Amino acid sequence: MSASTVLKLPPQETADLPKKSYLNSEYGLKSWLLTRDHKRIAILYLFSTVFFFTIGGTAAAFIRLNLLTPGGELMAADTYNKLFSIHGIIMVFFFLVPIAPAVLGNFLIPLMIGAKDVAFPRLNLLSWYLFVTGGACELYAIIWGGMDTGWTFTTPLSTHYVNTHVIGAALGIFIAGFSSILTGVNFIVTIHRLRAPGMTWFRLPLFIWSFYATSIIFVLATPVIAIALVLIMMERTIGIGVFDPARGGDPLLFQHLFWFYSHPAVYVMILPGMGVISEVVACFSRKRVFGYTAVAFSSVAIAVFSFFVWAHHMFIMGISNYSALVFSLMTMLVAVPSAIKIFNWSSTMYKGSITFDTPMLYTFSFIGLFTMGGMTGVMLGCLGMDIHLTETYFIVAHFHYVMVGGMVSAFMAGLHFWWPKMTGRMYPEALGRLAASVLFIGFNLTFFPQFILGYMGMPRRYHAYPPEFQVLNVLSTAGASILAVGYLLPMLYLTWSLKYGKVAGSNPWRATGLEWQIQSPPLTENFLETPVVDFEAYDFEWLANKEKNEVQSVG
Amino acid sequence: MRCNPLDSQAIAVPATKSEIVHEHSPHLEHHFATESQQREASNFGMWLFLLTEIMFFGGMFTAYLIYRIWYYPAFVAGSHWMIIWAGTLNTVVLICSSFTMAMGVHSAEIRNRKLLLRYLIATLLLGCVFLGIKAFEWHDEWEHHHVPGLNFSINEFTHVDPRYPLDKPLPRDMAEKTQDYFSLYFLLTGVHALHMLIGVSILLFIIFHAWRGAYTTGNMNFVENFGLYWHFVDIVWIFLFPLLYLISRHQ
Amino acid sequence: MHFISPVLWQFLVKWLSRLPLFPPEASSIAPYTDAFFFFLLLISIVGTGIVVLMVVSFSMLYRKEKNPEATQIEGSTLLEATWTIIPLALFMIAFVWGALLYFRIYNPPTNAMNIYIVGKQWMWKAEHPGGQHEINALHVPTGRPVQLTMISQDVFHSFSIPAFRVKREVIPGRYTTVWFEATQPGTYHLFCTQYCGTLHSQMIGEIVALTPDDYQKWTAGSTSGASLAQNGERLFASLGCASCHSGSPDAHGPSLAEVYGSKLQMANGSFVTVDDAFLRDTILNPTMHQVAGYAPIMPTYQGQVSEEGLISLVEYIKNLNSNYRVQQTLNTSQVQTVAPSAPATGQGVVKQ
Amino acid sequence: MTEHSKKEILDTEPTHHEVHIVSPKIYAVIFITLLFFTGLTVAASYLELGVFNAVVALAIACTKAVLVILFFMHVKYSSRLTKLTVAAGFFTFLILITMSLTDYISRAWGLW
Repeated sequence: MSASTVLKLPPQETADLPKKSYLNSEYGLKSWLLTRDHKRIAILYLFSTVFFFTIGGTAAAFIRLNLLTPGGELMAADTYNKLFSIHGIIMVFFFLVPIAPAVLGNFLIPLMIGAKDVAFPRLNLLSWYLFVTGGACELYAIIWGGMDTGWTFTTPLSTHYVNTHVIGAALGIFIAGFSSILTGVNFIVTIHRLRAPGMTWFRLPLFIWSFYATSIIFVLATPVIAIALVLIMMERTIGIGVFDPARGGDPLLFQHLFWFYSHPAVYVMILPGMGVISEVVACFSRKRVFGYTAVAFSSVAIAVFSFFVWAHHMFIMGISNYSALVFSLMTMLVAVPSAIKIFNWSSTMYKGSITFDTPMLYTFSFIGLFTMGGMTGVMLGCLGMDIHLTETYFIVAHFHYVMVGGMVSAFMAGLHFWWPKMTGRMYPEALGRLAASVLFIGFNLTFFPQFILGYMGMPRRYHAYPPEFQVLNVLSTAGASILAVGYLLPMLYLTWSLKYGKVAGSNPWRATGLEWQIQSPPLTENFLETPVVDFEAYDFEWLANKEKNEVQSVG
Repeated sequence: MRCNPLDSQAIAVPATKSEIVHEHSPHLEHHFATESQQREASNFGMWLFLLTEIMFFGGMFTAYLIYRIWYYPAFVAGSHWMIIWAGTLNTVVLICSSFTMAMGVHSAEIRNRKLLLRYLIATLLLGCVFLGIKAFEWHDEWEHHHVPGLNFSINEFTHVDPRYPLDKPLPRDMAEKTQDYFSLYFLLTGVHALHMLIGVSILLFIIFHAWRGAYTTGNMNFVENFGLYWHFVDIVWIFLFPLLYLISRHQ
Repeated sequence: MHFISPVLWQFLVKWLSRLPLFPPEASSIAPYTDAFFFFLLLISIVGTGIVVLMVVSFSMLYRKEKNPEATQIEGSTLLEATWTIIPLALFMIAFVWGALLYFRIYNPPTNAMNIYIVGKQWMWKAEHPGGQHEINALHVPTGRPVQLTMISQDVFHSFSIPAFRVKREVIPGRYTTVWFEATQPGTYHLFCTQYCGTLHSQMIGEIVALTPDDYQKWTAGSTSGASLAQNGERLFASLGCASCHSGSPDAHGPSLAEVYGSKLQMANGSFVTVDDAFLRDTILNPTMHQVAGYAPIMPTYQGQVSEEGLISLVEYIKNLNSNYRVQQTLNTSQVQTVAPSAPATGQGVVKQ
Repeated sequence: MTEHSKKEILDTEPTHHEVHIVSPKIYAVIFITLLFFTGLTVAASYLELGVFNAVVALAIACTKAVLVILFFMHVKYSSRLTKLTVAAGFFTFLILITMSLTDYISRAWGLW
């Protein structure tokens, strides 16, 4: 199978990285910290999110270790609660939400639409600083005692019954939220206003469509969690009583406001992944994505519907049963666009010319895991089934299938796919394929047993559990250690490739996007002259002609 | 399948001769092709930011609506302690400031520096007046022990209000719920005043630059966008005023 | 294996014998939930299977070695419509089925026996109408629908019995209900599934389903003397409720005899059916439930009665068939000092 | 996706958007109207209108807001994209309120 690759590298003896690129246009810490170049900001984001990922991942490792034994002898209940709160808060707000938009989106959106930069470069840098400030608040809260509310901050627990650093944690998320808002505003304006001549909406890569949908959610949903967190902070500091049942407040109102953001945020975490998958599937099948418009509009449909379904997190929490009916119905509707996408990606491969490079392997893993995550999501969206399944390990497994199996696989696919564009060098292909397989196996071993645990009723967030659940928990922990290897491996070989990787050339995958038609790594200004687009997205015929012309002109 | 580039609808039209002149305009940032593109972009960005503001206030309005339905008598009683003349005056002040702001943007459009400065300073003063009156009201509420969490007392709701002798005193359980009204009152007006405060600070900055002639030489994006912000803050107040001050004054 | 390492063999045997993969079906609703689950599982497996089949077969058929040149295909409206409509139809079936199940689980039958549950950090308290108290345990008879009326003293908890496939959030300030009918005698897990603070994982207990005979024995053996209604009566007297709700025509408050389940006209013209939640809320927030024809003079008892006390009061009013007993307590309470002695106010966190 | 609706989306991208200068007269008229409505809303709150007190107050507030948005904020003279943006904002705001209210209003319907 190793022969099966689409890769076309320049002759390594003569090839070298371009003399001028965004990486070496300026030097020094200041040139990075004060940069307005969207590509450099993307790299800054990459480092900071990976940093937070390691924190969240370490917390996860301790959680799994503790669950090896039913008695939870490794640590105290309190420590365990803090660890899963840290894991949830860090992974959701400081890894999954920013990872794809802020890293891949920042780097690629201007390149893909033929712009020199995002619309507001200064705001872009500001958003990174806000993110870092929010992260610093969070770290402060963690180091000075942590918080044990879980990432959902359920009132009145978070307002009146815990004595940990809830305010620090909430403040961190509040500030990081503004970073998301600015990123969203920036992307929407960029996509609307800075497209190259000829780049019509229906010539945009599907990547752009899904990031556009993501940005809509950023802009419209994030402020609602901001206000919910402000109310929590006010409640804790001066006791205003809006969520306090003892004073006539309704604690469920907090959940309404919280999930009004946090459900759409789930789509923030998956939509960019869908964009990446569209690009990768097209490139490695050498085909235009099957049903371009359907995929494009399903992204927007997901973004719109995602605002109508939030209360499905509250079916058993004492909301009105009739209201639950409405929300369940909308949940069923939001599942349809995802199904459409899955089928379209699969059929893109039909009559393609498929190769199995690392990004494509990650894409297979995405399609499989996301389908399972999505289907279990439908189970949870069904009112009667939700009663038994919610708040158990079933839901834990479900959202890890979507978030980790889906989003992180997609992110890895994207990272490998555009790594040559970002750095100018290839990662080691054999190691890449190995890591992709290890991740897939490790992931399933970790989270599949949790579906069974969940159906048997093991509640989530339990520090100790009845002994009959032990075997499956041990399996899960074993899987987690394989998963850890699967994450460490790319970190190591990607770092290695920065210096020793093969020189990639401008278009190693022979892909069609505008970003591949310029040198890698790109210039600070991206394009020497504003490109004029006269071809559809994923037009491999156009690419073949172009390559032919280049050969002729050189010859 | 191929399209002629001339069919395209996208915006960044390649620089034609007339625009090459603008290319070196000092206001044009490097990544925009034309000034009108830059202006459109910043305007659109500002609107998107205002959307987030709508949703930010939206969360509080939702809370307000729910508790108002639940605890209507408490909300009526709480509303009767608002100083109606101060609220009305503040509404008028804010509308005036919106008008002067709109006129300020207009003066920037016609590139009249003096007029622009005059209107901006008027806006600034009106903004400060608004904050002053608001501070006076808050002080009044503090005196009456109406600040939840800090010095709240339900005394004045369980007894007959001298200013509304027809009002019946609230039973204890409902009087407790006036806290919810005042929590939301302070939250909404507080966040609104915070927006005003931010607006006033930016206005100072703008006045300084306008004095140096920054916005009357063709690049008025900043003033225009600030105008949008200021009007938005005005709109929020337009809703806050009837919702907080005017619940059943007739009773 | 046991030739290689007997210890390892023992270990594996012990483990595998301890590896249940499916929870017991011990309530009348469980088979329905499981049937629905298997339907959903079937859809999922078929759906995932189709996707996997497509991906795998296309990977084999059209890999580069076999098919060096891709054939460009724009899309197909017919296919798009197919994989929009078929999933949509399946999801709609799932939705209707799920909704039916949901209403079945959350609508108790009228003949259900009622048990009160109070959740607090970090224990479950059960109050049987006969006066039996239990902590972190619940004894129920098989073959008889049991309705749980639940409330929390502090934060959100969640009452979950996986073997019965029922779960309901227990929230502060409001009654929630769930019901089940145990079918198999046995001991089952009770979990709190909503994260509720430090000892969340210790907020567990046992559901003991007993045959009706055993249940009779258990109730007889563990009664604490006074039934819930009798406790309520005592509280009713000591709080001075009887002075207004005496049932006499000139009383300040409405008569409470047979008020439970009746339809009352409120002062604002609406009609309300009296249920547990209504009774509880009227004691705490009387002004919000003003019955037509009476002056709003009832004081609030917020902070004076514990949740258990409220449960006793509710149970008492529920079983109040005539005003005779009320009159009786009125006579005796005039002799006693009227002091609102709230038992166990120190338990919940009651804020003013 | 029909050609027609495609065109509609593309239409929100004006190639040449002329800046429209609103005359001060319009501003003044709007200003007076806003002041008038402020007086009206205060006066209306002193009348006994039952449920309609809230309706009238909100209707007046909405009218004022629309006037400010259309004229002071130039939306009347702006591109379709801006109009769409404003509409999207208020639409999401309404979703938040109405969908939350579906819960709060129907909670009392059943016996749970």
